[in-house]
Amino acid sequence: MSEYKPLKFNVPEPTGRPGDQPDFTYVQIPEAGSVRRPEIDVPATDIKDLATTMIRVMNTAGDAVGPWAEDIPDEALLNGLKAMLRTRAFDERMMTLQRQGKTSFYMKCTGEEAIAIGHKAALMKGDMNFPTYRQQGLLLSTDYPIVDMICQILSNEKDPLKGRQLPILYSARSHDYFTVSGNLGTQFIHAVGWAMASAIKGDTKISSAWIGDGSTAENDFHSALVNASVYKPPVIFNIVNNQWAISSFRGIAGGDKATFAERAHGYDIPSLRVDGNDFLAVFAASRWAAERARRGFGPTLIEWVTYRVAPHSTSDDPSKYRPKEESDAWPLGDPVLRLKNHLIARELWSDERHKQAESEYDEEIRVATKEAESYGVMGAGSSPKDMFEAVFEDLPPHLREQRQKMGV
Amino acid sequence: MSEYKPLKFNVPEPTGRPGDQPDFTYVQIPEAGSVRRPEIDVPATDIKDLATTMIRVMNTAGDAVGPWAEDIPDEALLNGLKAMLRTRAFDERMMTLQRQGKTSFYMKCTGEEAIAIGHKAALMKGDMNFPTYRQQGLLLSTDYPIVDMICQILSNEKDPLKGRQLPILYSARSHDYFTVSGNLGTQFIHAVGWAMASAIKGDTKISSAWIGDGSTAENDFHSALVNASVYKPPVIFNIVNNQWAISSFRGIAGGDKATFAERAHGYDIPSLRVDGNDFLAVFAASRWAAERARRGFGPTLIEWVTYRVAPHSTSDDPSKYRPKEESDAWPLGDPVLRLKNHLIARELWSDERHKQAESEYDEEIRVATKEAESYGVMGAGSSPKDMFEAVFEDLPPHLREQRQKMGV
Amino acid sequence: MPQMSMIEAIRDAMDVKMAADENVVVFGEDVGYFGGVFRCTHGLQQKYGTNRVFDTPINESGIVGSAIGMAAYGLRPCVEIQFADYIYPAYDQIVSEAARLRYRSGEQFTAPITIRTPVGGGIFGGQTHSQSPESLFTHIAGVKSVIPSNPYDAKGLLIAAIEDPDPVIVFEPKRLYNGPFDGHHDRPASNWSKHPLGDVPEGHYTVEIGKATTFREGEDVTILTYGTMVYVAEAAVNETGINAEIIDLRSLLPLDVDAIVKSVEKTGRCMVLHEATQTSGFGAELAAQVQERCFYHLESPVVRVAGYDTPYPHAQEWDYFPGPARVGRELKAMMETV
Amino acid sequence: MPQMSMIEAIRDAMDVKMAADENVVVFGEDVGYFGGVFRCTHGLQQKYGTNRVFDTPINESGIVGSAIGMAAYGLRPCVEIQFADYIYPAYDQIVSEAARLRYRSGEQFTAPITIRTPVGGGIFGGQTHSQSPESLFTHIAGVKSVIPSNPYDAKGLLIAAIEDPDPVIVFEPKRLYNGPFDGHHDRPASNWSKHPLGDVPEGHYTVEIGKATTFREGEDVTILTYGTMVYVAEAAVNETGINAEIIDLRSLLPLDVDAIVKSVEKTGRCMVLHEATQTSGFGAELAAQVQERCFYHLESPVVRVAGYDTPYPHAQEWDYFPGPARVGRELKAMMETV
Ligand SMILES: Cc1ncc(C[n+]2csc(CCOP(=O)(O)OP(=O)(O)O)c2C)c(N)n1
Ligand SMILES: Cc1ncc(C[n+]2csc(CCOP(=O)(O)OP(=O)(O)O)c2C)c(N)n1
Ligand SMILES: [Mg+2]
Ligand SMILES: [Mg+2]
Repeated sequence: MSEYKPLKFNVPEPTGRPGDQPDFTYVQIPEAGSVRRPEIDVPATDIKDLATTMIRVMNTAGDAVGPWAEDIPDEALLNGLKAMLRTRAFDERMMTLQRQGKTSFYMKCTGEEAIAIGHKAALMKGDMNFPTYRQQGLLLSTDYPIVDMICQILSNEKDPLKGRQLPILYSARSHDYFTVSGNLGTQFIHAVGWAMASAIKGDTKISSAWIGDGSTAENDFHSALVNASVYKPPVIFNIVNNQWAISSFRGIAGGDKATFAERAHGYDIPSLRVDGNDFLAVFAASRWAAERARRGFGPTLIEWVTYRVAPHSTSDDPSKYRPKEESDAWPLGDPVLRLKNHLIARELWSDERHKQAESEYDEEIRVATKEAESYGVMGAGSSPKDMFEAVFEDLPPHLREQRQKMGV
Repeated sequence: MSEYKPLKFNVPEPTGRPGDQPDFTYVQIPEAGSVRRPEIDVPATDIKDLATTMIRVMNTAGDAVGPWAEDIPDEALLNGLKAMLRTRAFDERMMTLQRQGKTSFYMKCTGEEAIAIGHKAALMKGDMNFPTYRQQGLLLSTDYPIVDMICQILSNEKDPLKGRQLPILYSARSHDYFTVSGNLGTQFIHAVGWAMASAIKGDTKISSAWIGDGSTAENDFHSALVNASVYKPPVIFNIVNNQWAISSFRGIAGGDKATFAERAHGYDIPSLRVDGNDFLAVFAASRWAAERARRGFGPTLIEWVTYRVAPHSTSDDPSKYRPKEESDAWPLGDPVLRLKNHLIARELWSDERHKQAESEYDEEIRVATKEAESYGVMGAGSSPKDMFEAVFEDLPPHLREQRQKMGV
Repeated sequence: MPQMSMIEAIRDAMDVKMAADENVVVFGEDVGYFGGVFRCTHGLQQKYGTNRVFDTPINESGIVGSAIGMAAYGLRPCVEIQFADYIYPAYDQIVSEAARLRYRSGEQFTAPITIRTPVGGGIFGGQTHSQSPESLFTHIAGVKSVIPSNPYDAKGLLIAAIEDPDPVIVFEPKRLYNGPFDGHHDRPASNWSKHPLGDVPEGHYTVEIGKATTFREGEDVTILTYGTMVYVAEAAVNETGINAEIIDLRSLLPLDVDAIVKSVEKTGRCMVLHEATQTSGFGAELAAQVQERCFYHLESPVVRVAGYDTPYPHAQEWDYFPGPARVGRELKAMMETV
Repeated sequence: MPQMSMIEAIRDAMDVKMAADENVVVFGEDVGYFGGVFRCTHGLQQKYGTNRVFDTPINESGIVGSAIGMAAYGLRPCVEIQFADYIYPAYDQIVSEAARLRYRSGEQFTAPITIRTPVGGGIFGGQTHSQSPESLFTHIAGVKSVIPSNPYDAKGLLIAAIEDPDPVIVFEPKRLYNGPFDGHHDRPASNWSKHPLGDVPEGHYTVEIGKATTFREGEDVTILTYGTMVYVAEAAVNETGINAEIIDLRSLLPLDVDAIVKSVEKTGRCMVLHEATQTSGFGAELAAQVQERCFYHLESPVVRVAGYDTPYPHAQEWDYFPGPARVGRELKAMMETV
């Protein structure tokens, strides 16, 4: 046996850093329509191949093709596109608010809009989402009051969360939107618990858990999958793989060689890997998983392949760690443009209507922002009294004492 | 679309409970020699099949067959058998000590001896093991002083751990045996860190991490696999699947449908599933993984399929939760008998020598026990002064004060 | 009235609540078929089925995390962490999630969960079966912490915890499961069947969270304590003849400040006594509050008697454990201070 | 002498140690290529390579757990937890493993690791970017906790921490990274370049772990504090004109009891001041010790000024933060007590 050579320490590197040309050759993109669509009662072991391919429905011509091309009502598609436009308009306006110093912090979902919005469209009222901070589409595709969202962002007197929580960490039980945690990954197991409860009660509600590629590294990713593996509750695990976690690329989460979708297999949980910029694919895969869950066939994990076009947050500058042009080079395109083209191809939409819709949402959000600002910005209007409330249902003596001492 | 039926909550059940006949039909046992043996530089994706089968070398006739049948020196095999006998003798004697009230607690590894002992034989001096409480074979197959082990169990004046740690949670750096934690799963990531350090330093040492089937559910199982997935350090992950975790069967850890070996795939880590009661298979698989690690090809996960013949610990009574005859019905047999038969078939061993060896080890351990007992039992002989030492390297003022006040 | 051990009382509390409220579910490691390593859930799965009483993976974060999700759904999970020494993997879920859910969600989501966990030493269990981590939770805004010292309180507090709209941790002093224990480990163990506090009413009753009880009335010094140490304090009092008032706090957060102040104002001296390591133990909070609130009544400093600041040792358990001799010595010393 | 911000001083400490000792490795979330979200490790990967400075998965337990394994091997890991609010997933590894390795292994294995983590509020960071969890660590036997309040101490303590044979947590008050902050958030921010404590020697020096420093001498009352609150205390003193002695503890465990006792015996009064929530905060330990050790010198109760017992709110930050007005009010009140 030969001598052993010194071991080497391996630290994976992304395909590009500032100054480099973007290189997305690692993204293997199968033809739209080429991936099979199994029955919803399929065992996990029979669809392992679906974790390493990519389910896509829209082809380059904008047509919906293949077995995942569902019969979606026109209305639903139009709503999807509109919600994406609305979300994009919202994100832009909120960035402006932050730059104006009216809020401290904001996070955009640019380029990822199809995922939350397409998924939400496939769920039913009462199905609870356990989102991260980048699923504003779950709210913006519903009738949840935009003014309330902005008031939360401004932490003003009408903030539904009374100034207690950071901007964008919304909570909207009425709209099946679980309170967003600032701690990564913790909500994944909450979604499992929620789904277990639905099964325990013999209800038909399902839950949908959200996590980023980077955050799959957190330990509660495992607690969620282990429990789902054991109790087979009606939960959908959504991994939004937008390639980056602040400055770390997906390889630092172990997602370079194996796909995130493959994580499910060791837990006997079926998984799909889906083009997250393809609204039709998002909707179809979500409906499949939701139906599977609701019919009692248990959890599904879906890896949504997408790209974080925006900076991580308003505190971040991605030009420090990735090629400037990377987002333009992203091979799966812009979800808004792609659905727009599809709808135009189906003669349900036009460039004019698109422009018009853009300015409508811009206007809607401008007006809502104006109203929200009138209730205060940057925490103004919040009440110190609220600080002591809701720690417990009833104010315990020591908090009453502290509040009294403060004189509020 | 039809109405949805109420969801059902799924709690997996083992194939037998007290009063039932044992049922091991779920254990699929391929013929010895039937599983292929890939090269050590194989990518994880190319050997996924090895995670759902079972590598076996000894056939029913006691012959070593197939590609995993290695050329093992006779001496190594004889040492392996002897170490297993020694371990079994040790376990029996320690149980007696516990029943005599000389120690509070003991845990046997009966039926699982081949795993730690065969694995250790495949490692080199300087390769660190990060064991759980059931790998006493890692020490008992070496020249680690038995008296020291018993003194640790008795927590007496010669306890190398000075009475500070529970019985059996040994620590033996000199013998590449990391301090055993009472907290499950935590050591898995330590092993990864250790292996990362070896790679960072450009050394050739590897590490070997140990965990039980039940404990794979702990979150640090994930932290270990994620980090191994990223940095590809020279670590072997050993999962000892002995079917039970106290009263919970492997299904409560999510190991009923998917195998534990399959957990590795989502992390791009190759894995093997091995008959843990087949000493030859244990040695061969361990050598494969160790060579792979040491040659810079990174981590391997091995699921060792075995059965916990013993109660969980001296505090446990398995007849409360599993069929009484289950251990007799275990289809992979007794590792000691199987290696014995193999060695007899190879004319290296005989019934007489076996009996003789049994009584030799019995005697060795009897004598060692007697010596150890002379240093005190059940904590006798420990020094209260030691209680304050080794919290930090230097005694800080507050501990000095506390010790002084105690007057020691 | 039925006579119950603390284990039986705890089991009975869950039984009463499960019978009355179908949203109460019980789970944890080995709590289902087997009924728990301390047998606290014995028989419950048989009675209520696997839908409501079940085994979990060995993943404490998952136990608490899934309980939070269930609670958000509307259930009332009562979970077991097998030993408090194993609660740390669940620490993030308790601190960052359960404790803050109500606050951060504008009360849209709450976490009415109960976490039962055995604490304390005296069973020769070494560093991983003996810890008393209560002060790591009293520092966290949004969780309540209680610790009963007898079967009656154990049942009443556990029912109150399950009914509480917020997360409650019930620390169960494992050394008291079968009988009161005064620290004299070398004497025969006594059991609850011979003790008045082993009288446990059938059916529903609660012990209010946030209320202490005077375990022994006295005039000369107040001993603030809880759990196993209540009996150690009693033994020390009997052995020294010092007429101490022993307050069994029962609830650490919220704390019964009125009961504490009343007693210390009467006695003018105060000892705080617990098993947990001293530095930043709950005794620090008690000492701080007593001197804040009763400064002008104090004739001598508040004295803390607590575990030494080391990991819980194994062989040296009875040197480590703050037993009646040590407590008695400290009591005498403080009575001599003027 | 070079003028450094606290960020630069921290970076320089790592640089000095990495240059001197090839076993020192630095890692954490975003600390590698990017140099840390607060830029504390900026440039180190370029200088020392990915073998010694690297990004980690977003898994705090893995960061600390792998550091323990590396330390057992012989390295000296200095890791970053991006915000102290995210340290809880690593809590089990710190408490059950790093803190106990030496003890339980008969000193065969030790964990000389340094955990750097930004703490404290004042950056409008809400409940997950503002916490001060130090007392959750001072309760744990086997870890040391330090918290510098200026660039000089930051560098000296961090070097001492990396050289320490045991695990040390370095809490970095993030509000002080760029300049001293006295709680007057509405006034222009100052920065270290204009402050004498921004003078940081080049090369190697240490600040001894376990030693406090007198930040301001005074006669009438002792303020025990650390981190950002040192400057708040100073502001309150200036605004009230009360001649307080301000002790910057710097090291919480071990604690410089002698310095504390000396000062309180001189002044006869004591305030303890910190950002963390009050109940079971480190102030409880301080108050307990001061009354234990200085009882007969105290003219009034030890007063605690601390964060309210709520999660750290977002919009109400300046109501919550114990600023100079509140501190001043409490100072005046306690000086009026006889
Ligand atoms: C427990 C915890 N650790 C670290 C952080 C800091 N942090 C916030 S977002 C983030 C990156 C997350 O990346 P990813 O999961 O990929 O989501 P994305 O931002 O790409 O949507 C980090 C490290 C945190 N919030 N919580
Ligand atoms: C963190 C933690 N949780 C729970 C326990 C209690 N406990 C000790 S051993 C055990 C079962 C472990 O089963 P497994 O991993 O299958 O190992 P085996 O005993 O079968 O060898 C449990 C639950 C513990 N020691 N640590
Ligand atoms: Mg991401
Ligand atoms: Mg097992």
